[in-house]
Amino acid sequence: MDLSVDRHPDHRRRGGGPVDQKGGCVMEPILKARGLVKRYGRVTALDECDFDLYPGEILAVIGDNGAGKSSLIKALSGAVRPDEGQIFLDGTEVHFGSPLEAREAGIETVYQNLALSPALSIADNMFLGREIRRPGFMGQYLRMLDHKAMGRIAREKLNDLGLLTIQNIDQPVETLSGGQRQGVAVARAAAFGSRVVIMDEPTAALGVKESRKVLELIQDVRSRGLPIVLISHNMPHVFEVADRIHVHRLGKRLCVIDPKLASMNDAVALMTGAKQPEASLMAA
Amino acid sequence: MDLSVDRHPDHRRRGGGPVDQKGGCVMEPILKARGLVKRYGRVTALDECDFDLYPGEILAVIGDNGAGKSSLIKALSGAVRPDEGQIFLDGTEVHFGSPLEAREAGIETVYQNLALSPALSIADNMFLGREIRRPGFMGQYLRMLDHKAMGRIAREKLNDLGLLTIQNIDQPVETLSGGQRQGVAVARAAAFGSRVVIMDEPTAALGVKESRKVLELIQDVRSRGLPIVLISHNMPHVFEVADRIHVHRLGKRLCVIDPKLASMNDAVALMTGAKQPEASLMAA
Amino acid sequence: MASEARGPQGFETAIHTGPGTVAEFHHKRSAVSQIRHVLHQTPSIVPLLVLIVAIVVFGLILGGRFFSAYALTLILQQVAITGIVGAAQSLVVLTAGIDLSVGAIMVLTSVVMGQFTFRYGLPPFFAVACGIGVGALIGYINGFLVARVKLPPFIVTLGMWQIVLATNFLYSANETIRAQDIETKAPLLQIFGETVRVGGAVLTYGAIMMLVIVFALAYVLRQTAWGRHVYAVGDDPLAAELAGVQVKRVLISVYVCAGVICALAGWALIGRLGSVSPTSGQFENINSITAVVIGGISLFGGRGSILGMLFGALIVGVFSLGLGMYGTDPQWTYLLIGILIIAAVAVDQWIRKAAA
Amino acid sequence: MASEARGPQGFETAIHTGPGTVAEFHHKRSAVSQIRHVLHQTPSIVPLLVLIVAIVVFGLILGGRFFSAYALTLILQQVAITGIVGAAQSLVVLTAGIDLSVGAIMVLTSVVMGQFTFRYGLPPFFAVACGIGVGALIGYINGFLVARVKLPPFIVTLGMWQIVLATNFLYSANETIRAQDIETKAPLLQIFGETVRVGGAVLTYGAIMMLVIVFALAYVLRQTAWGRHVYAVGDDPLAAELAGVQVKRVLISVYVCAGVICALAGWALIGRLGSVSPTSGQFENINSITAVVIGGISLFGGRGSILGMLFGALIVGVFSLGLGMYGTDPQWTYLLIGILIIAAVAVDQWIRKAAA
Amino acid sequence: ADVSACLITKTDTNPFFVKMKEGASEEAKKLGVQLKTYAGKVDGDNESQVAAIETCIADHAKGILIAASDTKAIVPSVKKARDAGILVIALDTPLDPIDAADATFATDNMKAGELIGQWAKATVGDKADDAKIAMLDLAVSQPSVGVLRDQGFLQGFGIDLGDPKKWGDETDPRVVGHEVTAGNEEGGRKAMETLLAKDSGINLVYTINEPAAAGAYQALKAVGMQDGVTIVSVDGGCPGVQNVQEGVIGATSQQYPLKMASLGIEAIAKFAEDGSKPQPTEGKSFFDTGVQLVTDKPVDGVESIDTKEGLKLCWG
Ligand SMILES: Nc1ncnc2c1ncn2[C@@H]1O[C@H](COP(=O)(O)OP(=O)(O)OP(=O)(O)O)[C@@H](O)[C@H]1O
Ligand SMILES: Nc1ncnc2c1ncn2[C@@H]1O[C@H](COP(=O)(O)OP(=O)(O)OP(=O)(O)O)[C@@H](O)[C@H]1O
Ligand SMILES: [Mg+2]
Ligand SMILES: [Mg+2]
Repeated sequence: MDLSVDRHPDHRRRGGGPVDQKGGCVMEPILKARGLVKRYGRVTALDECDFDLYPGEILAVIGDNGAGKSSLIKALSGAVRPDEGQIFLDGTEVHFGSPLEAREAGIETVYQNLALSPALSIADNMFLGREIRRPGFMGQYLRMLDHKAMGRIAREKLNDLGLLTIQNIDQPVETLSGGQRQGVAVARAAAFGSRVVIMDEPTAALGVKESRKVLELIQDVRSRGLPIVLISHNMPHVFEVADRIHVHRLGKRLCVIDPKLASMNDAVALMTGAKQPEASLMAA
Repeated sequence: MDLSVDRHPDHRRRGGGPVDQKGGCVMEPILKARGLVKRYGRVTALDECDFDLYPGEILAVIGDNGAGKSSLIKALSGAVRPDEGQIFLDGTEVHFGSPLEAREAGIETVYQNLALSPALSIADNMFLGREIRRPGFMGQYLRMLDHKAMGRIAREKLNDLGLLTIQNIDQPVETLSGGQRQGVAVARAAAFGSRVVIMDEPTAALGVKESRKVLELIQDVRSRGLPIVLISHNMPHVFEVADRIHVHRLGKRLCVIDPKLASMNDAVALMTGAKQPEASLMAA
Repeated sequence: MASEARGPQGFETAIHTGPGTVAEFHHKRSAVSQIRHVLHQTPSIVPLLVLIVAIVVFGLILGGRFFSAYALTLILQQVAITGIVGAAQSLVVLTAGIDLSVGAIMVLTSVVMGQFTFRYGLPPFFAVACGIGVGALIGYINGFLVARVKLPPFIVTLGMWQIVLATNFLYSANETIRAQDIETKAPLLQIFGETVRVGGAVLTYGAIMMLVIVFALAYVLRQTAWGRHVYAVGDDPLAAELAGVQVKRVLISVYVCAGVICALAGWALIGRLGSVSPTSGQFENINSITAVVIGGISLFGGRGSILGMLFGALIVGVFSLGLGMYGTDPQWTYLLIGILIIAAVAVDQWIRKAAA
Repeated sequence: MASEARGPQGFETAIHTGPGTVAEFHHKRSAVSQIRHVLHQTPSIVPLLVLIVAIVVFGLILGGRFFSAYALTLILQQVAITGIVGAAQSLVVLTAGIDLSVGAIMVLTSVVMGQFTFRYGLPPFFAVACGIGVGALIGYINGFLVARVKLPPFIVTLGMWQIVLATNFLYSANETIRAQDIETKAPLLQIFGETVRVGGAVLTYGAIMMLVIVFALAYVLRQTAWGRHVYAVGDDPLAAELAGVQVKRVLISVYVCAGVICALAGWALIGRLGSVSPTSGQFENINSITAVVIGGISLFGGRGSILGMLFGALIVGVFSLGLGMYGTDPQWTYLLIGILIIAAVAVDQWIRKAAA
Repeated sequence: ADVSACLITKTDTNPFFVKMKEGASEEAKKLGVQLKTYAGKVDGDNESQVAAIETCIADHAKGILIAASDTKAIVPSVKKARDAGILVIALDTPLDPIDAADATFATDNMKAGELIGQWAKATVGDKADDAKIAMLDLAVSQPSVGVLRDQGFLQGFGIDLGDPKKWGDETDPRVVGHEVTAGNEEGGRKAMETLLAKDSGINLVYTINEPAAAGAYQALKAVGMQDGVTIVSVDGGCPGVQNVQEGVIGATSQQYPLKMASLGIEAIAKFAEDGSKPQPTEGKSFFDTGVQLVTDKPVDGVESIDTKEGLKLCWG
C-alpha cells in the first residue's frame, strides 16, 4: 500500500517546478516525517503517518474530512506533539515543543482557524512573536517597539497579496471580513517563511477572486524557492498548482501521486477509498 | 442597473425546475425583500437590497467576500433586524424578531458558523427549540422529553445524508470533525424546513465526497417542493444546481441571472464588477 | 451565451463507487480508559468519590462519633443553606454567568419576611410570599441587565450584591427579630427548622427542601426543554440564538429562578437560625461558588451537573465538621479548604485531559 | 492516464479585467459617530470623563473643602493601595484571568517584611526583599497552576486567597507591629508613608509609587513585545500560541509580576498604616476588581487599558471621600458604588454597541 | 452648627455599633453638633478607618470618636488627626498605647469576660472541675475584642490562658474547642453544632455576643440539650437581655454604647467651646463607662443586676 516516494529513490522525479530544474537524482526532502502517531482520547488522528516535502515544490495534501490532514500539519509545525514518530528538517531530527520553535526553524504555517488575535491590529498580528524593536537606546534598554517599521512592512506584504482595500493597518483584525482575515494570515506566512510554508485550507472561506490571489501568491512564494504544503478540498486548485499530491486517508499517507499522470478522478477515487493506489500514477 | 425580476412581470420564466413546470405566468415570490438596509457602525452591509425567491426553485446567491451575502441571509432568517426595508412571506409582510420566529414561519437556515452547541448531543442539537415531549402525563405535566423518539428521528435524518459513520447519536457535537458538524447542521435544516431552506456556504469546509452529498440533499429537498437559497463561492456547484443566480455586489442585488443563459465567466465578471449586467443573461 | 455543461464535475464520478464510509478510526477501549470515559461522561462522579473518600477517612480518624447517623445528618443540616443557594448559583453558572448577589438576596428576603410580619403586622403567609416576590424581582433585574443590556454577569451581580446588602442593612436597621417572638407569633417562618428524627438521624425540613430542590432541578435540567436550553445558552449563546432558543428569555428566567431559590433559602435560613438576622449569609456567595466549583460545574458554562454541586457542598461540609471535631484550629480548616478547592479542580482537569 | 488541463479554470479569466477593489462601503462620519469612534478607540476616556464629572459635581456640592489641593491629593493617597493592587489585577484580567488573592498576598508580604525584621532581627532591606520574594513565589504558584495545570484562574486564586490569608493569620499570630517600633528600628519599612508637600497638596511616596507603576505598566503594555503578548494571550490564547507566543511563559510571568506588585503594595501598606496589621486588606480583591471593571477593562481579557483602571480607582475614591464629607451613611455609599459599577459598565457597553 | 464631629465604628452592621451611632446622633442633634459617621466593612478592617480619619481631617472636623478595629495599627492616623488639632476619643476599645487618644470612653472587655467567667464558675459550683466548655469566638483574624472577652472569660473561670494575646493556645482539657461565629446567629449555630459533634457532653458555652448565643441556643435546642447547658455572653443589647430573662442565656455582661457615644459627643462639644479635654476615671487610664453583669440567677461574690434593671439600661 505504501507506495510513497521513499521506496523509489532511484526514480527520476517527473513533476514540474523547480525541483526538476535542479535535476537532482537523489534529492533529500527538506521536511520529512516517519511513523507519526497522534491519538485524541479514543480517536487516532494520525496512524503511523509518513510525509515528505522536497525543496522548491508545492505539495498538496488532500483527503476526506477528518482524515487527519490538519493533525499532520499541526504535528509538523509544532502545534501538537505527536505521541510517536520522528520529524526531520533538512535531514536532522527535530523536536518542536511549540509553534514558536518550528517558526524559528523557518517553518511558517497558516492554520485552518487562522490564529489571529481579534483585538490586536493587523500589524501587531503580523509581527506577533517577532516584533521589531527600535534601534538605539529606546529599543535596546527600554525595549520599545518600532511601530512605524512594522506598519510599513505589513502594508507592503498585504499589497503584494492585492489586499489594497485595507485602509488602516492599525485597525483591529476583528473589524475585517472573513476573507480579509484569511488574507492577513496568508500574508503573514508568506512574508516570514524562510524554509517551508504550510497552508491549511487557505481559500476555504474565500471568494473566487480572492482565492485566485492566494493561488498566485503560492506560486509566487514557490518561485522564490520556498517549498509549500497546501491542504485543500478544491481539486481544480490542487491540480493547478501542485507538483505532487499527498493523498491522506484514515490517518496515514496512502500514496503520493503526480498531477500530470493522475486525473482528478483518480485522486478523488484514491482519497475516498474507491480505488487502490497504482504505480502508474505515483510521483517519483 | 436593477434588472431583477420584479421589473419584468410580463416575461415568462425561462429557468428549469418546478417553477416552470407549474407554468405560472405571474408567480408570486414565496420570500421577497425590498429595500433592506443594515449598517454595522460605519459599514453598510446591506444597501437597499432586494430579494426574491420563487416556490420550488434553488436560488443561488453569489458575491465577493464581504459583499453582504450573510447579512442578507441573517436579515431574512430573523437573526438580524434590518435597519430599513420590508420582508414578505407569501405576499404578507413579516417582521421576524428572532430566528425562532422565522423558523416558526417555516424558514430553516444553515448559518455559516453552523449554530451548534458543542457540549450538547447530536440529537439535542437537532431538536433544539422544538423538542418532542413524551406523550401522556409525564410529557403533559412534567414536561418530560422523549429522548428516544428524538434520537430515532435524528438518526434517520443523518442517514439520509449519508452520515452513517456517526455511531452514537448521543455523542456531543464537539467530538465530531468539522465535516460531520456541517452535516448535522444541514440535516437539521433539511429535516425541519417547511417553507424555505436557506444554506450559507454549506460545503465550505467539506471534502469532495461530503460536498457531493450535500448537493444531492439540496436537490432532494427541492424535489420535495421546498425552495432553497444557497450561498456558495463554488461556481461549478452553483451552476450545477441553481435555477436562478442572485448576484450580490456592494451590499445589494446587482442582478439575477439564468445559469442556462449565462456562463460562469459572466457570473464571476458580474460579481467582481468586471462587467455590467446585460438583459440577455437575466432570469425572467 | 454559451453555458458550461451542468451536473457534477468529471472528477467527482469516482465518489459513488467508493465504500460508504468516511474516515473512521480504531477505538481502543482498555479498562482504564473505560473508567476514565465513564468519569468523563458523568462529571458528578468525581466529587461523589471525593465525598465518599472524605467520609471514610474522617470516619477512620474520628471513629464512631463522626460515623454516626447524628453527625452525618448534621452535615446535611449544615450544608442545607449552602446547598439551596448553590442550586441557584449552579443555574446561573450553567449559563456561563456567576451570581455574587445570591447571599445578599437570601438575607434581604429573610429580612423582608420577618419585617413584613412584625413591623407591618401582615400575615406570615403573605410576608413569605412578599419575600419570594422580592427575590424574584431582584433576580429579574439581574437577568434583565445581563440578557437585555448585555452586561457581564460578574459585574451586574457585583453591583447588585452591594446594592442589596446595603438595602438590607438600611431597611432592617440592623435589627434582629428574636427566635422567641417568631415562635409565638409567626411559627410559619420557622417551619424549615422543624426536625424529623429517625433513630439517631436528625433531618430538618430545610435539609429536606434542599434535597427536593436539587433533585427537582436535576430533573428539569436533564429532562425538559428548558433545561436543555439552559445548557445550550451556557455553551454558546450565539449558536443557541440562531438555533432557535430564546436566549434572552432563558437567561432572564434563570436569574428569576435563582432569585426565587435564594428567597427559599432565606426562608430556610429563618428556620435554621430561629431568628431573623440581617448580618447572616454574607459568605454564601463564596460558599456557593466553592460548592459549584468543587462539584465540577464549569465556570465557562454549559458543562456540569447540579448533583455535582450538592456533592461539592457536602465535601466542604464534611471537611469543616470533620476538622472541627478533630480539633483543628479554624484557621487551619480555612487553609485546608483552600487547598481542597484547588485539588478538586486539578483532579477534575486531569480526568478531562486523560479522557479528552 | 489523461490529466485535465492545468491552470485557472475557464470562468476565472474574468477576474483580471475587473476593478482592483473588493467590496467596499461608504463610511458615514457624522460628528456624533466621530465622538463615539474616539471613545471606542480609547476606552479609558469614558472613566476619565466620569471622574472629571464626579469631581466637578462634588466640588460644587461641597465647595472649597473638597475642591482643595489637600482633599484632591488625599484621594490619591487613599487610592494608592487599591491603585497598586489594581495594576496587578489589571495585568491578570487582561489575560482573561482574575486574581482573588491579591489582597491576601499584599497583607502576607507586609507581615513578612515586618516579622522578618522584628521577629528574626534581619536587616529591613533584606526583609523587604524577602517579602517581595514571597509575593513572587505565590504569584508563581498561581501562574503555574493556571498555565501548566490549566486550572481556571478564578478557582486557583479563590483557593490561594484562603490559603494565603490563613497562613497570614497563623504566621503573624494576629499580632500588629506598632508604628513606634517601626519608626525607631526600621524606618525603611515606612518609607512609602513619607510625604512631599507642594502648597496644600500632600503626596505620599506611596501615591507616587502607584503613579509610577501604572505609567510604567502602561508603557510596557503598549510599547513592548511582552505587552502585546499579554493582550494576545487574553484575546485568544489558542491563536496566540499558534502565532508563536509562548502563552504559558507569558501567563506565568504575568502572575509573578502581579505577585511582585502586590508585595510592593504590601510595602506601601506599611507606609500608609505606619504599622503592620495582619487584618488589613481583606477587601482589596473586591476593590481592585471594582476599579478594573469601572475602568473599562474587559473581564474576558484582551481589551482595556491600565490607565482606565487608575481612573476607575479614582472614581471610587472620589465617591467615597465626597459622600463621606457630605455625611452620607456608609451603607448609602456602598449602595451608590454598587449602582456606579453597573452604570459604568452599561455606559461602556452602550458606546461599544453604538460604535461597533 | 459649625462644630462637626466624626464617629468611626468598627462596622455598621453589628447592632452594638448601630446603637452607638443612634446614641451619638441623638446627642449631636441636642447639642447642635454636625455628626458624620463612618465604619469599616468588617471587624478588623483597619484601612477603612484610616481613610475615614483622613476624610475627617480634610473635612475640618472638631473631634473624632473612634471604635478602633486594630488598636495598634490605627495609632499613626490618630496622631495625624491630633496634630491637625482634632480631639480624638477612643470609644469602646482603648488604643494601644492608651494615651494615643486624647481620651478613652470604654468598656473593659477583659473585665466583661471576667464577670461572666466568675459567674459561670460560681453557677456550676463543684462541677467546675469537670466542666466542658465551648468557646464561640468572633473571627479567625482574632480581633482584639474577641481575644479580650475570650481570655477574660477563661481567666474568670480560672483556666490558664497561655498567651493572653490570643485564644486557642490553652491546654486545659475543660476547653472543648474554639470555633468562629462572625458574631451572628448563623455562625453561632454552626460553631455550636460542630463542637457538639466533637463532644456531646458540653455544659457551658461562652459566646462572643448575644446573636452568636441565640444561634448556639438553636443548635442546642435542635438536639434537646437547651436545658442542661449554660450559655454566657457579652454585650447587653435588649434582645440579649430578653434572652437572659427567658433563660436562653444564663448571664451577659452589659455594656453601654449609648453612654459612650453621648459622652463622647458632649466632650467634643465642650472641647469646641473652651478647648478642655475630658479626664479619665479615677485610678484608671480611661473613662470607664462601666460594665455590669445581667442575670436573674445572681451568685455570691459577683455583683450583678437583674434583667428588669438590665432591660431599662439596654441599648436597642
Ligand atoms: N483537539 C482534538 N480533540 C479531539 N479530537 C480531535 C482533535 N483534533 C482533531 N481531532 C479528531 O481527529 C480526527 C482528525 O482531525 P483533523 O482535523 O486532522 O482532520 P482533517 O483531515 O483536517 O479534516 P478537515 O478536512 O475537516 O479539516 C478527527 O476525527 C477529529 O475529530
Ligand atoms: N456583526 C458584525 N459587526 C460588524 N461588521 C459586520 C458584522 N457582520 C458583518 N459585518 C460586515 O458587514 C460586511 C458584510 O459581511 P457579510 O458577512 O454579510 O459578507 P459575506 O458576503 O457573507 O462575506 P463572506 O463571503 O466572506 O462570508 C463585511 O464588511 C463585514 O465586515
Ligand atoms: Mg483540517
Ligand atoms: Mg458570509
